[in-house]
Amino acid sequence: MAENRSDKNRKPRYTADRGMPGAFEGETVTRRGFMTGGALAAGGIASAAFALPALGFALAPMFTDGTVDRWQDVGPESDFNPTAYVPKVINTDPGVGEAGKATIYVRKFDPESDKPSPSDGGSDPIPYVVLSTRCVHLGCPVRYYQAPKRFVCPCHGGIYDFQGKVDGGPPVRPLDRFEARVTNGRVEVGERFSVNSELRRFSPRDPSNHLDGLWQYLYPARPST
Amino acid sequence: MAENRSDKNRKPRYTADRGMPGAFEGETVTRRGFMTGGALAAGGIASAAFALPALGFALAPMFTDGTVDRWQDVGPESDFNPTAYVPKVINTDPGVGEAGKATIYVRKFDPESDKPSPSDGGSDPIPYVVLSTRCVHLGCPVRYYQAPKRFVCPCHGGIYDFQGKVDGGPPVRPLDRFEARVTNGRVEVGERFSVNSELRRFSPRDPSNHLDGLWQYLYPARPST
Amino acid sequence: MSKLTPPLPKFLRPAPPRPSEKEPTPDIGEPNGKPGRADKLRESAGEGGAQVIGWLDERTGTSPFLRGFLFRKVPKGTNWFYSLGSATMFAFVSQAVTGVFLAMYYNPDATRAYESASYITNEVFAGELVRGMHKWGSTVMIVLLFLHMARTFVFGAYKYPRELNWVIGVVLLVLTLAMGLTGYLLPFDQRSYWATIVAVNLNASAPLIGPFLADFLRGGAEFSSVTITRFYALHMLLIPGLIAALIGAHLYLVAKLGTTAPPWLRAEKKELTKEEI
Amino acid sequence: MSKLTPPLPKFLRPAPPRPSEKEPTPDIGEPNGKPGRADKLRESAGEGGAQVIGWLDERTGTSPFLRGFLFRKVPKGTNWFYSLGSATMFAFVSQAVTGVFLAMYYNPDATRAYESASYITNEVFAGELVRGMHKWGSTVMIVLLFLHMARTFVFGAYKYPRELNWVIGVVLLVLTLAMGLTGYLLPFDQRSYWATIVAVNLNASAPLIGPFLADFLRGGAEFSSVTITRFYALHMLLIPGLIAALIGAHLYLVAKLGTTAPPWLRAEKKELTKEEI
Repeated sequence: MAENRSDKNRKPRYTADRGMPGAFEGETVTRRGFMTGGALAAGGIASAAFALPALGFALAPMFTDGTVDRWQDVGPESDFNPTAYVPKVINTDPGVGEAGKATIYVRKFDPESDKPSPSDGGSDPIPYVVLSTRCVHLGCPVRYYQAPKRFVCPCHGGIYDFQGKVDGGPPVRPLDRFEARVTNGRVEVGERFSVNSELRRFSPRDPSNHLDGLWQYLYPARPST
Repeated sequence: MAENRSDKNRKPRYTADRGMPGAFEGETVTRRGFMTGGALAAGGIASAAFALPALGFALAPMFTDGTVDRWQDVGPESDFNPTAYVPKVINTDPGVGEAGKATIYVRKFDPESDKPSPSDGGSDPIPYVVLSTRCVHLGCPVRYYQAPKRFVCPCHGGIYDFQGKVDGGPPVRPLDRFEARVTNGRVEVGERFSVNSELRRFSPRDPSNHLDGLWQYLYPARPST
Repeated sequence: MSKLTPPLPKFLRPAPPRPSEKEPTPDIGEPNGKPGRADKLRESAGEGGAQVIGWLDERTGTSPFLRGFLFRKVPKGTNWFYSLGSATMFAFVSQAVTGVFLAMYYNPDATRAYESASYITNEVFAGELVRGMHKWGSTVMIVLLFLHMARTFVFGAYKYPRELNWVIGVVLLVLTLAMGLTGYLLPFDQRSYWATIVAVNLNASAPLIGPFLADFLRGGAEFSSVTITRFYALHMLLIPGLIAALIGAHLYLVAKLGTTAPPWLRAEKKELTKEEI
Repeated sequence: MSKLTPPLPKFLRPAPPRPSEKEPTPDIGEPNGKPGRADKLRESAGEGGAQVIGWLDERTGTSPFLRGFLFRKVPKGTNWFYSLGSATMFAFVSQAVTGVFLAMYYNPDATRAYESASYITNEVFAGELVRGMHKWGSTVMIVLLFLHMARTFVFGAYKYPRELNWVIGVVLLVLTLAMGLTGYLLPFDQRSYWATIVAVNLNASAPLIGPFLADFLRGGAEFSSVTITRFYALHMLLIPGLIAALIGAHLYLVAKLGTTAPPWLRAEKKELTKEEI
């Protein structure tokens, strides 16, 4: 029997059987062992009591929704057309001054050429194509050139086509987009979202995160989004 | 002779006399001693080379002139009279927001009652009495009450009279004053200065620094002022 | 090695066993049946852990030190009061940990400090708790420090050969109070601001060095934008660095010199000696 | 004590001499003339110094340790390359000292960081020098670290029993590079800003943990006002604390295990052994 064997090979179960002075009958844990364990447990609980909230405090931003639920006016509808992008500046975080400003490119949605449209399930297509200038390779700002109708990133030579899809270089998915709507004849820009190479819509991701095929499971979304 | 005595009482002067193997003639320092000294000296020089500038960098504000050479408008001459103080707000350091604002009390100089005047040697008396609200006990803000014509500090009960002289409580000298001048009918306030109980003028001092009698030598002025 | 028989060249000889690779002494008898699967797992897991610890121990030699430290003899009569020193150190560690995390959100700028402190309290997850731990923990640390000091004084544990440790402890007391002073400014509300003004002017009241001390603390003649970064640098870097180093020296001396028995036991011993006569 | 003759009560007996109070052994003969005044001063000064050191030494027991550390035997062939480790540590100390002082003026706020960095450079006494020392010192430290690592590798000093010290060294390398990364953002000019954006997104490219790592560094989904205080806290508190602790462990192991001889001497020794045969 395994039980018998282990009884034979190990220390006796009861402290009395080990010949300890002052052992009580039926006592299986030495008092030193009990005190050591108790002290370690108490110390562990005390440490966890301040370390866990502190850790949660430091790590919380990883699990909070970073999207800003507000719409920013970027100009009247007459500013934009379907054949050329217009640069506009929006503010992603008013708390950091100049660093919080971001350039975006805006043009009218063209139902002919813009297929498929990154719409949200069955809803209407977004009436304006609003591209982020953040290169999805490593986050440098891309620039739009009208003559070749391409976006070019100065850092490592990423090139995107007129729809924001990758045309060359290291980027892993098309440029991020923004929600857009028209209110009283003025174009308003909302939340950022990411798209994969088929322009399927995803929650906002970091640059360098793949979103095609199996890759999308290796780059998880933020928990709360 | 002292020389002979010390030769006898100490180690012999030459390493050869101490029976060291490989000692050179006339050698007074062991090579180990020389290397140790050299290493310590080199380490000391290297440490001083970065520690001294760093210390100077940290301590520099102790030796720089903190006075701001600018005049701030506090209102037209018609705002003020010789019998009551008017509170005004000036900005001592624009970089710290609200914390850089300071309240001062301003009234017209009265040649009859304001004797002696804290003038700078032989020059004309300052045409306006401008008192700092910084209590010279420990720096709390004093408040002026018109009925008793007194300034009262809320922290430890220091009381000053109409001229800013100590009338009771722990303060060690009269309230600090500011330079004042009139330009195009408007009153302008300049540098702070401190006065002792005879209203003799001193460079600006911290609260709690005595300026009378021998005390003034125990609380030195800032080096560059 | 023997010089008589020509030995193999060194690279062909078997390597001498390293201490950790020596044959394990078979203190566990040969099992008389096939060991159960769970048992085998448990055994190999235990052995794996023991091997890792053994590997580390062989290279660091910590086990004699740890054994000496954890199983050292303490005087008869050692009681709960002897834990006040460890409690103070634990309070310091707690302050250090919460402080590092608070620094991730705090902004030592006169126009932003209050805002960032209130952001910590109201916006960040568990922010109120962590800031509260840091705030009240500072008080706890100072209370524990004074209790520890009182224990040392009342038990006469500052006497020869422990004078140096008392001196280090007093320096630690002063540094801890300096932490309290510099930390008080950081929330930058009205109370912080005026308390710091008063504290700096108290420093200014010392003859001869006073004005220089105040100028050093303020970073200039007036309370300015440099003052709060300076207090922050003192609060986070200079003073905690010194405290950590001195706690190390303090602990080294405690470990080296041991602890004293309570005075009543020493008195008993004296009486015993007299009775023996 | 003898139990036959009734001894004096303890408080009446003369106290036994403390070790430091023992009669000085008269290795200096009795002067045959009156000592000169200068000599006397010099002697008493020397004795005073020796007494202070003796007092400290009696309570701390540092002198055996120091003697063992400073006069330890080193292998034949120890050369200038062996000073690369100390040089790296000196570079770290220099970074720590200049860093503490820079923190007295630096303001980790997105709208004030560049301003305060340029205030340090242009306004404060010796500011350009101190900031330059910190900036270039970081490069010097990394160069020295790699040279030290190359020395260890080429001399085979990472082998048994020093594997653990190599592992600690590699962790120190990673932490030092992390210091470089976090420090690069702090001046907050265009170069800092974009370099940090790229570096954080590089971290984001790791599968599974990447997005979390990037969010941890930024303190959120976007580069925000929290990012720069977070980088500052990592740069000043968390990483330097870990580096200081690991340098302590590294030095402990060096002191414990000693240094290795250069490989060519070990080769010589091998040949000697062969010749002896």
